[in-house]
Amino acid sequence: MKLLIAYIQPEKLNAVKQALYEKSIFKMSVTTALGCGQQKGFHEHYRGTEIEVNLLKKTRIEIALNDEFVQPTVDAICSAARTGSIGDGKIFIITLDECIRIRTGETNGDAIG
Amino acid sequence: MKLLIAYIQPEKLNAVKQALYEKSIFKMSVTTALGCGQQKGFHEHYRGTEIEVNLLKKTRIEIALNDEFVQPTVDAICSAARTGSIGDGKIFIITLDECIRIRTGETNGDAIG
Amino acid sequence: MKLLIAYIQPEKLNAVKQALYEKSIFKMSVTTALGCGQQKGFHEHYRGTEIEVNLLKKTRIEIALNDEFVQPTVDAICSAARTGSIGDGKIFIITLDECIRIRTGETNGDAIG
Amino acid sequence: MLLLTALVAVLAWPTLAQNDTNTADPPDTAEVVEGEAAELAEAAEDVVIDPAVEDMVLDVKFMIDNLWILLAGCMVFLMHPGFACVESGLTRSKNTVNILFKNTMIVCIGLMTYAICGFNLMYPGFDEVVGIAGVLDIGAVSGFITVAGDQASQDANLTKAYADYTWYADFFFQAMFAATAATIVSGAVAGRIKLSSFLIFSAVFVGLCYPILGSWKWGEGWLHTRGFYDFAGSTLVHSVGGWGALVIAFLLGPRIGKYVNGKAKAIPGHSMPLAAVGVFLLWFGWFGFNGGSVLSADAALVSLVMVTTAMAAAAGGFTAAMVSWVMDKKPDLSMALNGILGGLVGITAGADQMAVWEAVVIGVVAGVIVYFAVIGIDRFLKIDDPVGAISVHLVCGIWGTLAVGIFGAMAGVSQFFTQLLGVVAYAIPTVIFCFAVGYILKATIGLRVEEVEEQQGLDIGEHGMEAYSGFQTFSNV
Amino acid sequence: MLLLTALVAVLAWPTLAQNDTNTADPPDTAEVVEGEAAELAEAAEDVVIDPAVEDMVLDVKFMIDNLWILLAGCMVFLMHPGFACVESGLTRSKNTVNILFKNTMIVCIGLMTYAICGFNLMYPGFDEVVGIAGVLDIGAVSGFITVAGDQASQDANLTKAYADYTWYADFFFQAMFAATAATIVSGAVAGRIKLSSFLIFSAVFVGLCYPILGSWKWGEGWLHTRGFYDFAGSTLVHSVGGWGALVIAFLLGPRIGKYVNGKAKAIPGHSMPLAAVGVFLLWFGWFGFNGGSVLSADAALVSLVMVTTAMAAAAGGFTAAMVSWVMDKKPDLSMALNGILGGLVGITAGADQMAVWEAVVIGVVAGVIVYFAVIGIDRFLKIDDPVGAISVHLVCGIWGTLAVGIFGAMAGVSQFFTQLLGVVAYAIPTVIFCFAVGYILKATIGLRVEEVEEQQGLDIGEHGMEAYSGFQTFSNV
Amino acid sequence: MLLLTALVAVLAWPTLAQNDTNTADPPDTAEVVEGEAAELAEAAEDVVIDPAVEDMVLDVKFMIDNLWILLAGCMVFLMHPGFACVESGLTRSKNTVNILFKNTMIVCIGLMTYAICGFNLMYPGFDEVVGIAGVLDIGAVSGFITVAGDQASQDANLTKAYADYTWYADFFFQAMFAATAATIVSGAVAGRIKLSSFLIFSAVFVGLCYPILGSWKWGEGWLHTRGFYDFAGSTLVHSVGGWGALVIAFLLGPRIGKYVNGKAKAIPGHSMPLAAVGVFLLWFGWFGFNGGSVLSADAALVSLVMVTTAMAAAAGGFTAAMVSWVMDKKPDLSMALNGILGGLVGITAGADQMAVWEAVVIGVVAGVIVYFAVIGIDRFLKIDDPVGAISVHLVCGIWGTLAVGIFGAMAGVSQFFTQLLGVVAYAIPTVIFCFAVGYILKATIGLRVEEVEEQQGLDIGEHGMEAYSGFQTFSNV
Ligand SMILES: Nc1ncnc2c1ncn2[C@@H]1O[C@H](COP(=O)(O)OP(=O)(O)O)[C@@H](O)[C@H]1O
Ligand SMILES: Nc1ncnc2c1ncn2[C@@H]1O[C@H](COP(=O)(O)OP(=O)(O)O)[C@@H](O)[C@H]1O
Ligand SMILES: Nc1ncnc2c1ncn2[C@@H]1O[C@H](COP(=O)(O)OP(=O)(O)O)[C@@H](O)[C@H]1O
Repeated sequence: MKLLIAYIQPEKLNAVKQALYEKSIFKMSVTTALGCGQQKGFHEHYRGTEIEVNLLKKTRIEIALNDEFVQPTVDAICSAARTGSIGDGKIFIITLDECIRIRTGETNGDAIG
Repeated sequence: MKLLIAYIQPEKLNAVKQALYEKSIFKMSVTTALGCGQQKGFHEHYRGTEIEVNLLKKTRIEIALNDEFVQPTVDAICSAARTGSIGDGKIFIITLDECIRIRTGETNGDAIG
Repeated sequence: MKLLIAYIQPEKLNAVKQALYEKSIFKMSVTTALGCGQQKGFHEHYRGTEIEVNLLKKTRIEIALNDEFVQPTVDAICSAARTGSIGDGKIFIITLDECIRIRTGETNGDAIG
Repeated sequence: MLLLTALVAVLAWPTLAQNDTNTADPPDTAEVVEGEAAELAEAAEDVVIDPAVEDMVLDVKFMIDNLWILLAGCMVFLMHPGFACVESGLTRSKNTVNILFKNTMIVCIGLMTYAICGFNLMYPGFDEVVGIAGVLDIGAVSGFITVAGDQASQDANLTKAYADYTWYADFFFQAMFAATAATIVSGAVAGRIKLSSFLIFSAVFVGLCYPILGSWKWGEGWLHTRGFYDFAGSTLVHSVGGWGALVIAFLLGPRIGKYVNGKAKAIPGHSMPLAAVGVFLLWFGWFGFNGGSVLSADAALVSLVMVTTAMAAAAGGFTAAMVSWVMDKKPDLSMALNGILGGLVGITAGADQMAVWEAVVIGVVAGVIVYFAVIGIDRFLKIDDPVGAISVHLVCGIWGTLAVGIFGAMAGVSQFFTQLLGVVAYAIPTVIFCFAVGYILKATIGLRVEEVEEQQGLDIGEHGMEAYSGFQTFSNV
Repeated sequence: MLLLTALVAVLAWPTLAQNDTNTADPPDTAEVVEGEAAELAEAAEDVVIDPAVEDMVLDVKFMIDNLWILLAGCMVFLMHPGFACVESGLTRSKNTVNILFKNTMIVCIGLMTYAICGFNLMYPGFDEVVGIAGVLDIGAVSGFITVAGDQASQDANLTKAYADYTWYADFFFQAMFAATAATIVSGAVAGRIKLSSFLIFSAVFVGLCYPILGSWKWGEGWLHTRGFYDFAGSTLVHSVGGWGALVIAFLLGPRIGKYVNGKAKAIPGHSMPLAAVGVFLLWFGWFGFNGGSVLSADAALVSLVMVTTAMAAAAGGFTAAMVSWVMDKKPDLSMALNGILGGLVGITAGADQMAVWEAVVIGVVAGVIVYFAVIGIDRFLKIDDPVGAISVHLVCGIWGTLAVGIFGAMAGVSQFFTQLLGVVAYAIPTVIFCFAVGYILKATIGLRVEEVEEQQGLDIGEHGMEAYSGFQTFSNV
Repeated sequence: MLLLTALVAVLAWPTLAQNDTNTADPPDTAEVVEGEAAELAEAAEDVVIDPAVEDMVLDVKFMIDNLWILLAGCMVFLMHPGFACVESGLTRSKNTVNILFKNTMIVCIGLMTYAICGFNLMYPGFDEVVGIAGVLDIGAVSGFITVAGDQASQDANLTKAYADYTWYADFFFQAMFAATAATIVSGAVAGRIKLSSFLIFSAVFVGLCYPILGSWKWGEGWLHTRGFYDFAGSTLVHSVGGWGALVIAFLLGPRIGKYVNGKAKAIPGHSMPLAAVGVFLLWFGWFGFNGGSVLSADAALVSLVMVTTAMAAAAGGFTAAMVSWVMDKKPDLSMALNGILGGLVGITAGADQMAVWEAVVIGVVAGVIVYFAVIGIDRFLKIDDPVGAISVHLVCGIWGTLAVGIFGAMAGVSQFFTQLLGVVAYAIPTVIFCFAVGYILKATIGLRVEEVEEQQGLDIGEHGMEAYSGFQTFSNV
């Protein structure tokens, strides 16, 4: 099992959700985050003073997956979230040792979906 | 060492905290998240228009643990957070390679608790 | 590759960012969290009633790194975030299996930086 | 219906016992300090003034008096958003929509029930209402909403024949007042009461309990005859609302998580700016509440009342802040805000009777009282009152009523006991009424929401919507 | 410039067709119910009163009337923060700065354009403005801002020679009114309109469209002559603003994500407390809006208008809440708030004509209408109106205008058709004007922001700043 | 105590030097434009009017004048929540409770100190206060709060014997004014000042500095005699407050993180809706601030003042928005809001002296000035003023004062230099006073909070509570 963490542009969340649904990935958890990356931020003005915004709003998605779902999920996210410009985001994948459904106590493969 | 990530219903946070205290687990980090799971969401109305709420409020708990604490912790969370209805949440466990306490520079087993 | 998760005092974020920049670590993702740790919280009053604040505001930093960057990053965070008093925070390190840049589809070492 | 009649009969005991004929005249508060109007009248008596000229001048005076009553009514209206802000600010974000909805509905329902029966119950004297058979005479009660639009009745209701102000202006001002009594309850029961039960309670409270009791004093009823004094409603509005808050909060029980192993826990409010803005709006509205209760634009009285109102509020706020600073090491904003409200409630009964320093003293005492009342109710009575409504409105309301016997132009032992009589006379029927209504609601549709609904928040449970969509909030910390 | 002249010419058709000489007198709404002033005058006729004394008394009366107009203007001013709160509260947090900026600028630009040309366009009668050549006579138009500061003109403009109030007070009150028409549009186009286009649209809307059309009735133009009645602007202000909202929202198209596969989706507002406070401010301001439209402090009329305004709002809010409770199972706060506004818009045309129960009926109907209008526009017209501006201002504005022919002192079949004529007469030129301006803007600088800017929010895109810096928000859920 | 006397002596220099006998009469601003009152009086002189009748009419006029002063005082009161909103909106959420607490306390403390000594220091003329020995004569100073409640003194203080308004109304209006001077300081020092130090500073500022300096002009002191003109306080209130803000902000130093390597960084405010609502409340309050400063309900003057106030604000807001649009590519809401306030401060000195177009010009200039002043102070003076208080109140206050010599009925070279004299005469003692008090506080209890407290936010540090409990916020981005 894998745990996939994706950072995407906030405005792409709906598109990504849609793309995942089409691949039958219904479960995920979402948080907001501030991101610092190649997209170095932008310069804005507040009361006439330049303000370097280098922590940009990002949306963080966490999905636990059985191994065979990993590639389709990555593909779905990439295609839905890609605009081609800097700041599109990253996907990180780590190994998930165990997964437990609190309601039933089921574990691992059964619990994940 | 393991890193345990649990998604629970927000209203269960106090109960879970209590249950963990009783098992001498005092340390944890909590964030809010929106979750999408078996609990497909509910249909509400806003200004007469149906609104499908499929990202529900969840609370995310992150706990770093020495291996022997993993099972008691899982048990405590499950018993405290379980209501038996869909949406109770999940626990994910991953391997933690290293743990450092910033204040002292202690590492691993010493740092975790 | 490693995924580093650090919990620090919110007021130290700027200092940590600065320290990481000096080590050429430009990429990170930040969220807010509530933390429960050795710093048992403090007792406050709200409308005359004692209130035990045991979930304190923390800032959570997530950084994906190539292995050779791990130690400098830990050092940088520790030196910038340390005040010597309880509550300074923790660093957790886990193994990162894969990393994908959404914009280009690059993976792993290339994608991480 | 039977039950309702019984309830009304309970409220009516002193009136029935006394068999007074209360006149339909509007109340006159300008009894002590001589006002402009009196002066004008005197002047008119001294020399012979052409009656046509006099009438012309009095018409202009009538315009001012009437305008001031209307403006004061508008200012009192702003107390409703004030309450809405304070109450939602001092509770958790998951109940915000519910509180806003309740406060919005109270204004709407309050205005309508007061037009349907409240206004006429309060002012024509109660004895006209409960006829020989002891049943409600709908005709006499429902006077305001059914007022004819024809020229003849307009003439009577829209000219100075009625009073210093028109009948319509009187209704406008009194109706804005009336709804505040129910709003007071709203704060104390926040976060757990069932919406429908609350709305029904509010309607009967504003439509029956408040006006019938109000008629005892302002409708020139038996307490008025006994010399009880309550300038703008420390007892008639605030204590009555406060008793309601106490009874319903008691019947409901505390919010989940408020008492853990018998120890009170703090449940912090979600928005201090909302709470602070709300208190400022209430303070502003109070200038209309007290200032308008002069019932004319009389320069002397209105000026005096404005000053005493401002000074008592300032003294109350400052004192409560200092007390909390000393007791809890750090000054508590919400206590300072409660202190301001406590000072305002405290001065309300005697705003036209006090010298400046007396107003300050009343405010200082109110500020001290509020602090200890909040803690006492929280810790010892173990009644969960999220916004401090009971401390502010009931406790300071009683203080303000008694203060009329201690300070100011009317002070004296006998007045003190008359004031005490008034406090008790209002306490008993209000408590009985609220218990009865609360109990009936509890037994029928239920008073309190389900546990899971309470934990998720009433916004989702009762309204299916969030107050702060898109914000990441912890709803249960 | 040519285009502008053409537009103005379009607006001018009925005037030109009619060739009436409209007088420059300020409007007199006190035609039906006899007021104080009339009474005073009568009294003066009956007996011989020393003219010096009479003048002295009338000077004092002038002070009150004038003060009330100014105070009413201040109250109307508070409608602007009211609109700002409602509109930002009912939309997403990522567009909040933009909405606040628009609403702030509307007041500033509105006051200035109204001073530059609006006021004089509206009140001296339109025929003086469009001269023989059909072009604008700048001199006549720009009267207010260029008014000389010398003693002579001050005397004429600052004494009771002008009316019951000074010329300056008249401007103050009318200018505050004028800006509200543009604000109505603001809500309907929130979240996608280009800032610069909106500001240009607002300026011409307040500076030309609103005052020229307004002159037809309040400037004693042709509709006034025909007996069309609109006390405080159900049609002149609200429908006109509502048509503007409809046209521009239609030209813009819906927000991204509003319609998915042709099905309407809800996009919840980000702050219900803001929305609720805004509605209370609007309600408060409306007491000045309607009350001030009496154009004197006449006790009878102002009292009546205050009461009808309050009752219609209460009835509207209550009804809309109940309808949403029945239809959607749970009571919707935003609907209740819209219901209050609907009731207020509905009573505006006949606030001085209705008995209390008639005001309640108008409010109840408005409450029902608002609910179904919101849903109808959302689902069937598929016009995306985030705050319900079209339902509240246009639909209830029409209802209120027609209601003058159904209820109250003027009711009658012929009056009903006159009212209908007025509704249509205002609809046609407003729609044409807004289409023209909207189309020109679309063709030149563009009406709508880029897609990515819309998704990130206009706060970042148009202003480079966030409304809630430091708060963790989901901007796209 | 000695130090205090010394400070007071410093403030007293011109008075002592001049040895004028200032009368205790309330100020009369209606000197230039002829008002109603004068007209009435004239009329009364021309023909013989029965004195009884005249008295009756004047009694009614007195009611209106007095009512207006009280209402204006209530409107000024709303400036306090206005300041609270602006200041908390433009700073970070971690300091919100602290700012709200400060603003609440300023009203409370301000009202009380003004009653204890401020009012009498300001109006009976300063020379009565500093007796031969140069020490404070407590009896004369503490007149207001100790005023007897007996009939005799009531008669003198509550009738038209005092002025166009009662002594109480005068206090009410002036006390609301007074507190604003301290509030101005509050914004500039937000986020780092120690609570106790700030409260002490505010008390002496409102209780001593402001009233003593105020007496120079409004107490009919030496600057009044020299012909210095400041209608409603561009200098007396705003510059004085602004100098205080400058001095204390300078003594405090900038917030941590404001200057990094000598470069100014922006620290965005946490809630633009709060800031915007605050500015609207201030604008509304300003109608009372300037309109009430007419000190009667005179139709001509009040109308004129309302219009000039509205136009200057509109022009200021629009201009600042446009300047920031041009300079920074995107229009800055907070600048537009500051521009509105700048326009209001600018018109305050000569609101009764300007024609409409002059008010617009003053506003436009103020809008430009505000923008560059904010940037100049931020970048070049390197004084950290989170809300722009110095730019708005000090810089625009000076501009407005000088503008009286440039535009309007009093314009002229000699008047310009008199105005300049006034500006300087107020600057020197205010700066000295604030430096002295600030320095003493710094040396004793300390001016600034600990670094860690500042970083965690003053809400936790000073009050142990959060403003937005339950919301996930970044407190240090
Ligand atoms: N090494 C990293 N560690 C943690 N988060 C990262 C890392 N690299 C990127 N991110 C996250 O991904 C977001 C997008 O990164 P960025 O480098 O701008 O994207 P891209 O290179 O695909 O254009 C960042 O804002 C940050 O939140
Ligand atoms: N595969 C997953 N990946 C990430 N988060 C998940 C996953 N499955 C469940 N969750 C989280 O757990 C929450 C509860 O899931 P749900 O399936 O509704 O619970 P259950 O099946 O136990 O009733 C979800 O809202 C989501 O936040
Ligand atoms: N075992 C753990 N699991 C998860 N989070 C932890 C753990 N230990 C510490 N933390 C996080 O780190 C923060 C600081 O921990 P604390 O023990 O107070 O620091 P220290 O021991 O370095 O003084 C906590 O508030 C919590 O957010």
